[in-house]
Amino acid sequence: MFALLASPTGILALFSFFFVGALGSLLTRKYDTLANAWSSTLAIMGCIWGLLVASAVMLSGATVSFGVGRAVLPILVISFHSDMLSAFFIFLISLIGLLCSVYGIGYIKHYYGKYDIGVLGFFYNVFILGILLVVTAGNGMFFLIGWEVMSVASYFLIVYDRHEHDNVKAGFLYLVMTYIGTTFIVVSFLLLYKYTHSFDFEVIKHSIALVPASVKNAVFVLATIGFGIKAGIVPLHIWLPTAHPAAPSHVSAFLSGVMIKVGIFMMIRLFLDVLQPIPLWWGAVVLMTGAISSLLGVLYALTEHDIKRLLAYHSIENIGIILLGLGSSLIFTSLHMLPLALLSLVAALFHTLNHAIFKSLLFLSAGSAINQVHTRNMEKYGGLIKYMPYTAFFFLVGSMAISALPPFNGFFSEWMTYQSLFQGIMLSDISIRWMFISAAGALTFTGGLALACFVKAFGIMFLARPRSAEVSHAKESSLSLLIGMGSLAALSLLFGVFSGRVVLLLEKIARGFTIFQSTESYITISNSQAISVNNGFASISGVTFLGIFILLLAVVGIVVRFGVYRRQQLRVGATWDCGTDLAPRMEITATGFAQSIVLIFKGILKPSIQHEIEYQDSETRYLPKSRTVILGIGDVYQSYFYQPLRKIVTLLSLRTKHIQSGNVNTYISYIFIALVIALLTIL
Amino acid sequence: MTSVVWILQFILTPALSPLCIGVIKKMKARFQNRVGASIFQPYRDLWKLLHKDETMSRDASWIFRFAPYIVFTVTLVVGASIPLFALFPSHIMSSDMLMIIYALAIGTFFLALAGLDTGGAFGGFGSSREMTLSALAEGGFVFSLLTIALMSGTTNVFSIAGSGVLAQGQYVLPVFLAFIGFFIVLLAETARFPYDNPATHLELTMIHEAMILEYSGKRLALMEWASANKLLIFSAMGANLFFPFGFAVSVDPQAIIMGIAILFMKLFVFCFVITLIESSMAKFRFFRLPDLLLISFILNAVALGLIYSL
Amino acid sequence: MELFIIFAAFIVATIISSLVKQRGVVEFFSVAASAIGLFGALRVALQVAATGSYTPVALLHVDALGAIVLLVIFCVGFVAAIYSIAYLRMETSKNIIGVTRVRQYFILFNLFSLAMLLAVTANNPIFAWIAIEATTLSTAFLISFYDKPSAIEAAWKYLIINSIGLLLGFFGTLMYFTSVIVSDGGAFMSWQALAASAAGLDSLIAKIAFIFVLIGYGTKVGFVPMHTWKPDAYSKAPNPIGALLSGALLPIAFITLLKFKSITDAVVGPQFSQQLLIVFGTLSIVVAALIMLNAKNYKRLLAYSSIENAGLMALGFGFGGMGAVAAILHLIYHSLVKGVMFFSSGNLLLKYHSAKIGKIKGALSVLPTTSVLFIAGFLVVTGVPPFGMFVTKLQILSAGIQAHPAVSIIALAFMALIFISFLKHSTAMFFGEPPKDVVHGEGGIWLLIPPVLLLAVIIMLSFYIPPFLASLLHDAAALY
Amino acid sequence: MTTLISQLLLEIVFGTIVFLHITKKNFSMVLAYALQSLALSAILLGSFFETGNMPLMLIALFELLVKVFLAPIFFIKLIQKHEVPFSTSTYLNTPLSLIVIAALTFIAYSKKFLPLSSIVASHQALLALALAAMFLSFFLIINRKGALSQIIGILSLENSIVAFSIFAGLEQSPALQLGIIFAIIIWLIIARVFMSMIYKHFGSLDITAMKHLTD
Repeated sequence: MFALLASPTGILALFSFFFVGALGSLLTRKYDTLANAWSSTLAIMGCIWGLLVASAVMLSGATVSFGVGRAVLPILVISFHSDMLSAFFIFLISLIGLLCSVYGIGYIKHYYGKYDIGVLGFFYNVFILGILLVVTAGNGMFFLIGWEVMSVASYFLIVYDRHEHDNVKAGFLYLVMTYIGTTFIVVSFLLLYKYTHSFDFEVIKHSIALVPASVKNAVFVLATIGFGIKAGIVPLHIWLPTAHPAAPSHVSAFLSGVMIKVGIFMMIRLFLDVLQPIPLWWGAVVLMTGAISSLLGVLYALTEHDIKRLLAYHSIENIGIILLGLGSSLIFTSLHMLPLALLSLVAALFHTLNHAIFKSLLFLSAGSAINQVHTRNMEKYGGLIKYMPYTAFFFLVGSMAISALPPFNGFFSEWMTYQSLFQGIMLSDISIRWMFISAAGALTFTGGLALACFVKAFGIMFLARPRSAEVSHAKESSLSLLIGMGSLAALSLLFGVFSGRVVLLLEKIARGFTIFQSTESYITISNSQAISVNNGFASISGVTFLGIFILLLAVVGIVVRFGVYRRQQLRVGATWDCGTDLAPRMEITATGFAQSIVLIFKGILKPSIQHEIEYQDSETRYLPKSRTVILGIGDVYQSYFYQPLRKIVTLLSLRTKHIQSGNVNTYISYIFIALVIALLTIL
Repeated sequence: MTSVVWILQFILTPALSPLCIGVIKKMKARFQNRVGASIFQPYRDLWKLLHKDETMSRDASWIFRFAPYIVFTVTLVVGASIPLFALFPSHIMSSDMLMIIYALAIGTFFLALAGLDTGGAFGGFGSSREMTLSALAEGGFVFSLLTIALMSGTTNVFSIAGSGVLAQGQYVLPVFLAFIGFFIVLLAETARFPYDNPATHLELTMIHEAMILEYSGKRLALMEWASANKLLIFSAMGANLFFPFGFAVSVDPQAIIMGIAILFMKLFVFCFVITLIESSMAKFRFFRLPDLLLISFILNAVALGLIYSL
Repeated sequence: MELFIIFAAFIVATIISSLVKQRGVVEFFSVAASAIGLFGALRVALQVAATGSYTPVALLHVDALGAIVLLVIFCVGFVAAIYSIAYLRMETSKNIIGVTRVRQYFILFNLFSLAMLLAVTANNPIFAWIAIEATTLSTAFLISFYDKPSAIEAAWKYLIINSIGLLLGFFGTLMYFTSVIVSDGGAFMSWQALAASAAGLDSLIAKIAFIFVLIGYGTKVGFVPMHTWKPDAYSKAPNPIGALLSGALLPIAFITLLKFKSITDAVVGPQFSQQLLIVFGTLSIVVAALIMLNAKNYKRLLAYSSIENAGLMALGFGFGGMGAVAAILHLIYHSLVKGVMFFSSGNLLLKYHSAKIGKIKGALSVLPTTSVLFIAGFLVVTGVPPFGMFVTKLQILSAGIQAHPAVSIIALAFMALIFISFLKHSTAMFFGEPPKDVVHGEGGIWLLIPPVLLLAVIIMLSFYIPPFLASLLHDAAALY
Repeated sequence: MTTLISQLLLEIVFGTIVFLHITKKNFSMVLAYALQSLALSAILLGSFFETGNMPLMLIALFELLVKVFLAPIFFIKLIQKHEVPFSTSTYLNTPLSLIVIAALTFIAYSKKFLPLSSIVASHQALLALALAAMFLSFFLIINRKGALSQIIGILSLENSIVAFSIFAGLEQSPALQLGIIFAIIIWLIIARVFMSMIYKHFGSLDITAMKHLTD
């Protein structure tokens, strides 16, 4: 059974699940429930099979690579190559896919009758198929096919709720940015093809010496921009906060948790595997973009009061943290300090895994809340914990994990990233050291601000009193949603506490690369799950911390509750409000909560604050009836880079439209001029 | 005998912290030349609060009810995993520098959520200000501990204290800068003077008090005790990590008592300095505090840079 | 033998459609003629795949590339005939045109197919020129079919510009003939004889001749400086004719140009002609991409897309090697997908009565199947995988990156711009709220079967290319 | 036939094209075209007397019939039917277009086009003149605003190409010549039908009215 899984038939069977799922849901379009059942069950079976295949490949360490059929044109060779890294990503995709599909069964119900469920099922399965193709593709051409199938399928998922006009606009911006990114990637593959005469990654890797240094730098810049657009690094991120919220929640969880990681997957494969050896400045660029993306990502998240946009900005922040790990790994490889490079690569992979888990948990729980309250604006929420206790608990777990609080997995991967940055600070070269110091500084501030942002998000959404009537009608979501979220929360805790076991496996995966084949590892895992780095420089253990914490919590609980004095009475009264009657308006709003931080960082964010005051009587304008404050953040990128670019292109196109002036004589003179010019060139 | 040391390590923080608060209050009173309450008054207050009845807001959820237990336990766990009077209980796995910082962050997280939970105006503003300050202070906090960690080649708090590398005069300037940065962060995290006046309930300025405004009875006791513990943790870390002498070397009672005595003396110096600041300085306006925290961050970053260039 | 049957079929169809009054009979004969044409083309293609070339009589000769183009013409022609019936039935039911106009339509349709057949199979350059001239004349009336001032204007411009282009082409052909030593043999100068006597051609004359032919037949293909008639003609012609113009007439002009290119290459070597093709190809892609960005009329959008794809094919042949094979495959895909797009845009026109993009809102809910077809067509024509055109596009570019990196990168950038403008227009048309007065629901089953048929053929060809077609492809590439 | 006579006939062709540029009346344009075709068929007859093969005579006569009689009658009937005596003006006024004509002739004679005109060494001057005629008729099409004058421009371009091919020694086979003339006839009929349609829709033969199809 083991051999069957980690073999070509296993991988092809994996694709067939989603293929059948896609076709089936198209055929059963007429009956919503059947279409939903068919697409979800097929997706779930496909994901389970994906988990089996991935774990089989990871444990056996075998790399499965095989070609299929022969096409007329030589460049289209359908070849698969799934080594350890792609197995890890298959595992990631299948894990999140499984839980999102389980969540989807319940969630899709609210689309019954409004839209065509069969089409949703079709594009959902094609989307997962596209992502799996991307991570298993063996050559550049087949990778691009998978890449665009994934982008187009996700576009149709984003514009699925098409009666909402700004979903369509978000989808349009998404596909335009993705296509520009793909063009960059195609140019970089073409440049590689120019010197190595092949698109196959293995062939390129072995004949990388043929490619001159300047071309390799060009390929690096193009690939970083191309994959950066998909991953959403800061200057290229404008599509992410609009596109992810537009999709149905279980799809936006999948988009945010997995799709943006595919850009990282290809960066790792290209920079660490195919294009080795690499110069130093590559790593520095990736490190700096990571630092900037994480800091700006969290700052923009703080200004948001639309839940899903907030989570989308946090995806940018976490991608920045992953890039910190990857950047330091690139720097260490170029300095030939391979054990440290292995450490930071494991940190990057561990954070990719953790972020996929807790980000999809957050999106799913936000989705189930939005599903009940029917609005994404945080200001309308409040007190949801009394109506939807389970969703609130899962959102809390997600928030603790994303703000890297210890017992959960977020902390341990951020700890690993910290360790790789600390090792970087200990380097001798002064310029690199200061780069690592600034990166570590960015990471610390990001951690603090993320904590503030999620206190705001959780507090405003779930605690205190409802700010709108909608909230009081909310009921707890159905079972399938809870299972989806619950298992993700449990995973988040499990991967945190048993992080030692996970780090060991990730190291085995990172060893898949040729450069790390023989490097001795700086990470040792002791029996009590303690990860210690660089022979004792730093070591933590999730299990002991949790153990001590629960023990002491029990002791304190028992002593205080029963030991001291049992006969206290508990009187439930109203919150202290200096005597006035308690109105929902008195609670703090999301804008109010984040205003102090936004004003502190106003140099970067350039906020614009409008006050609207409505007076009792318009003449004297003395007694204000109501006052509203609107805190707006100008989108710096849109106004200074993308708008002028669009203006230039439209201007150019209007200029060329004058060719079609409508007059026959001018058309004939074009032909005459073309003839004369052509003749003069040769005579 | 080691079990006694273990028990001592666990109970020393909760036991000593109200005393520190008492000593600070006594010295402040002396500075304002009034007699002031006895240094054991905090113990009596805690005992009284633990026995009083409790009132709770109708809107509060389970977070409001469990937050005090979580915040208090976090301070206990952190208190047990930092070097107090002896270095040998170092194999506790949770004494890594980042673990301590992020464990304290759990406390702040639940404290802020509890503040938000009751839906009053004060709690919300308190949490907002608290989160702003803790977000900005974290940079200085991590970097100050990182400086001494990189000097002593490990991030385990016990081994930093025991490494003794600070004793040789080589790193005096970076240690001094790091200590200044750390002390600024200490005042921020324990809501002491330039950031927040612990004695007042004035809506405009209070940060820490605003979050625990709604508590009463034994939950208020736990919260007060937790903030006292936090003060002790920070001053003990400041004392033992930056001035690492006078630790008990062996297990025999005589050395332990000497260790505890030296700890008392160090803490007293810290309390004196805090009281000195509280009595002499006015509380800063809220939007000048980020500049102060940024100074601490820059100081630590310079200290970090200095380590290797010497 | 098959060619004669096809000739006879079309001549009969033309005569009957001019004499008989009943509409049903006219329609039946036209479709039957196209069906025979398709069947005959298939047999010819199989024979050429087997034997290499097919010359039933001295005057007619079909080589590999000719067989492919023949197959494509009649495939699009047959489906266009079926679609025309349903389309014109809808038009007459909305009494936009009378029955006499329909009969005129089918007369010209059959004449047009006849002329195209002759143009592909003619073995003599002058006969090919006369046949192409005949196609121009027969389509001139088809463009002015709706008898509106704008249709007349479009037809007039089409007539004038194409006549000038063909006269230049005629002059170029004559230049090639100067190489032939004067003898009575000059009567039926076949392509092979011309190629054989090319050695005697002076190199400079060969270059000048190729330029005249390129500008001449380039006007017919629609390279940029000479493309100005295309958007007007396509937007005013009835949709099935638009499909034929871009799906069938464009390839014919292209292969005639290629026949002359092979002769010039024999004399002067390939660099010269490849250089010219690259220049015109890049110019076409750049200008078409820029104008497409804010086109107002979706039929003009399709015209610019044809110009862009013609430019890409020119690049393919300009880069040579595997680029040529990919360009021929690209030619096949392009003709088929243009059919899908013109037929689905025809359905849109029937429902919304306007070719303006601005006037079409929420088409996905009004005409679900047609919109899905149009979106699929748009994805194929802009070269989005998993359809075949993505692979051919990248094969051409990877052939080009070797020698002309700058050109291929510019082409790729502007093709991205084309995708963006196509996406902008289709999102404007298909999403959003449909206007109130439009009744929901498809025109009729027969309006949908032709585009679905063509799309099925494209998808089949994207994944599996039948062996005979594959061998035809490689022989054709070897020739040119 | 001596080069002198063919030189003379070709000059007539060239002169008619220059005249076409200058005239304002449609009627005189049609007459000029008839004269041009007459000169061309005379050249053909001349080459028949030289080579003596019968089909050439047939073509010359057929061409005489078509281009000298049939086409002009067609156009004159059109002019009378629609009362369009004056063809519309040109884009460039007369002196400017004359300067352009001079420039184009100079280019045709310049050594740049030497290889083209020296295909048959003896006819070097004749071929250059035919080339100039071609350029001029091309410029005529661009310059004229009337539909009829554009049609006549295209026909004169065709005539100058045929003249060039005769002097370049390309006595095509009669069948091909017939085919070409047959194509020209159909083309004439269609052009005539179109002009009447234009007149029906636009009220005049001035094609500058046709500028609505911009986008």
